[in-house]
Amino acid sequence: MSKKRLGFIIKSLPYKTEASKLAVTHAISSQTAEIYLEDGDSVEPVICFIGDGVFNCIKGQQSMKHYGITSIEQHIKNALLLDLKVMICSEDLEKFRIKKESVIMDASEMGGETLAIIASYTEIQKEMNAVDHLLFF
Amino acid sequence: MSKKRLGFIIKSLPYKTEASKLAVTHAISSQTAEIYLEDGDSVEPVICFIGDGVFNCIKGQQSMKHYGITSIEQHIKNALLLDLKVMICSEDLEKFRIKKESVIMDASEMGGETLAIIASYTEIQKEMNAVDHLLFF
Amino acid sequence: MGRLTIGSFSSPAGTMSLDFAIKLAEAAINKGHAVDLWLSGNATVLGNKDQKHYKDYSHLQKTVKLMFNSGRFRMAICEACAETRGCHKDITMDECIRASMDWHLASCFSADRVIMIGDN
Amino acid sequence: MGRLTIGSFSSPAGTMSLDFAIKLAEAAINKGHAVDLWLSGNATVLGNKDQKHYKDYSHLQKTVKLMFNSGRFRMAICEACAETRGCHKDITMDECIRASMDWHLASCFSADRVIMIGDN
Amino acid sequence: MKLCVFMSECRSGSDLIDRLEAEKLGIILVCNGVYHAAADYEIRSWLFPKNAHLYVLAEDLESRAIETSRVAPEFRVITYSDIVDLIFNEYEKTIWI
Amino acid sequence: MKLCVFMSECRSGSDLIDRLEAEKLGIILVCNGVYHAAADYEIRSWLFPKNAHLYVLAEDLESRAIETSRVAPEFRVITYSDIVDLIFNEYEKTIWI
Repeated sequence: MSKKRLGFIIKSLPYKTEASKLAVTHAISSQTAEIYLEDGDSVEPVICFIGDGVFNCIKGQQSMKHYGITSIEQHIKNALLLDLKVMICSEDLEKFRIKKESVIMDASEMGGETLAIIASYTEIQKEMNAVDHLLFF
Repeated sequence: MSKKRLGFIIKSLPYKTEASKLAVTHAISSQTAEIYLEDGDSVEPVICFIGDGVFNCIKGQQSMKHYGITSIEQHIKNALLLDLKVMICSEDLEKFRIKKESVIMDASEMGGETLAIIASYTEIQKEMNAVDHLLFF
Repeated sequence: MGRLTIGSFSSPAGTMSLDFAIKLAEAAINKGHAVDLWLSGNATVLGNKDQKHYKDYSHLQKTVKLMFNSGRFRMAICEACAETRGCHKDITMDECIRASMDWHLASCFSADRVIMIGDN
Repeated sequence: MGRLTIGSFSSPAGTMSLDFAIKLAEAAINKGHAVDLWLSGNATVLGNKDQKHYKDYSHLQKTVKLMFNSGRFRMAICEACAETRGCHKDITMDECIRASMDWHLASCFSADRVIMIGDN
Repeated sequence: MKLCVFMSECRSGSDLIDRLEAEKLGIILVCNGVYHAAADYEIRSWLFPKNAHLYVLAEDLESRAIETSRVAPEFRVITYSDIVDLIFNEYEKTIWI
Repeated sequence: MKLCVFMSECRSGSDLIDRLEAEKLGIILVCNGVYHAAADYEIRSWLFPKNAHLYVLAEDLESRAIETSRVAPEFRVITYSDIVDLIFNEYEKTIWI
């Protein structure tokens, strides 16, 4: 009975490529990975947005309206609804002058209680050290 | 009976994406476009390498040996063998310290006579002005 | 009205470049122009029949079908690019032309405007 | 010996990232390691049967078949990614697993080393 | 020539645009190029050519949740329909960067 | 942690590497990352972290016709087989940039 922690580190801008969306959807799929594992074993993801990746976290994305695809915003909310750990780099938000009010912090309208964490790069680096494997997107 | 001139401008590095290869192979396909055109009509391509794109023009590419794919070098030689106009930006070669001796200039081993032209950006810009359509890769 | 030739080798799902091409084509057709769309590389899979619609991925096939109905739209895929991906004639949409790159060059000949989306 | 899980969503033809994945997998298997390869996005077309070999494009299927013969190689494609591209079960190689992303996560669980090639 | 440039990236391409010479130059920001229009995001480290006509695609701003209020005043916010008119009526050649 | 970074591009990614902290850091240049090893091409406008172990993949140099004589002396030219040994024996985690 053991747990492996995987760090999904998102550094890419949204929409031009599918990197950031795949990162979040792969992280979410940890919830059903148990069907392939021994009883009691599990995979725990942590999702971190750094660099250009923080642009994935802006509220109000209208990709469904214009392109008919689920927004990355919705995927991040789904992750929060499943109580996944989501970290967003505070220095990078500041660098790009993205206000904290503009950032997706919760999935409260869907009944979620877990909040995204705005964290320093140092804290994110600590997570990168702590996880078993790193996946950069 | 008319001729349209198309400028294939290659700005991408080789191999990581298929942009530069597709540019050269599309330009070469001008030679058979006549099957779709009225008698006497034709398409004349000019291929220009600018910016990072000049790295496509270095001699000695061993992509067949390592990856089993025709090199971009071979495609450039095929273009020269068909007497297509190939221009390589001299300022960019200098900027990247690529010596003229390292650059693919002819397809003489296959019996070709047409040479690539090492040209200033100004001359390439003139071609861009002169062609009917531009295609950037 | 005019004639526009669009070329692309971007993937139909996951990137937004081919979405741009399709939306631009649709807008041009709605204004009465004629559009030729040339697809090579990963873009050729847009010619496949029966692309399943998931909300996570662009579903451009629907718009493609509407454009075919306009009578002012042609779409061709690079045959070699499709075959190297294991996508053969039997799974290609009936309206979609399978051709060599020279089809694209000939289309550029007749076009008033040409746009090549040179993204992977 | 160890177990390596490689993930990729790069196209099999036209980019060299999936070539890297396959060459790395091959080298690992030749040294006695076990390799799981997870393909999503454009990379899923590598699971198609009968990919035609042109010299202009990487032909990774040949190496994939050799790796299957080693008994230490598994390859799975994202079912949704394939279906959204119109690549259904009937054209998937027999040895290739069609699965959801959780297959990849479970593979990471058992891996000694994980590499995700996060390129388009 | 009258040249219309589609700028689809925000981390590359500016060097190419700086070298382009055109009698009339239009730059349309699309895809991730649209971040260049939101001046206060500080993602732009480059100045657009002085005489260029600047446009930005509304759909691509909104998909990325970039509010129109963030768009620098030198940009005209346009639709796909506007792009069709621009490339047929105002420019002769179009390129994608 | 002991971290192995695959650097596959030459026009991006250096900012990410500069921030990474690792007890042991290895950087393997692959794909278009290999241009960084050819010091005299002047495509590198960035300094590798001081204590990093630097490697470059031979196959990707040769495909691009970059002669080994151009490779800066701080790089060890390696094969796919060497990569397998490095990631299993010398490092714990690997990332692709």
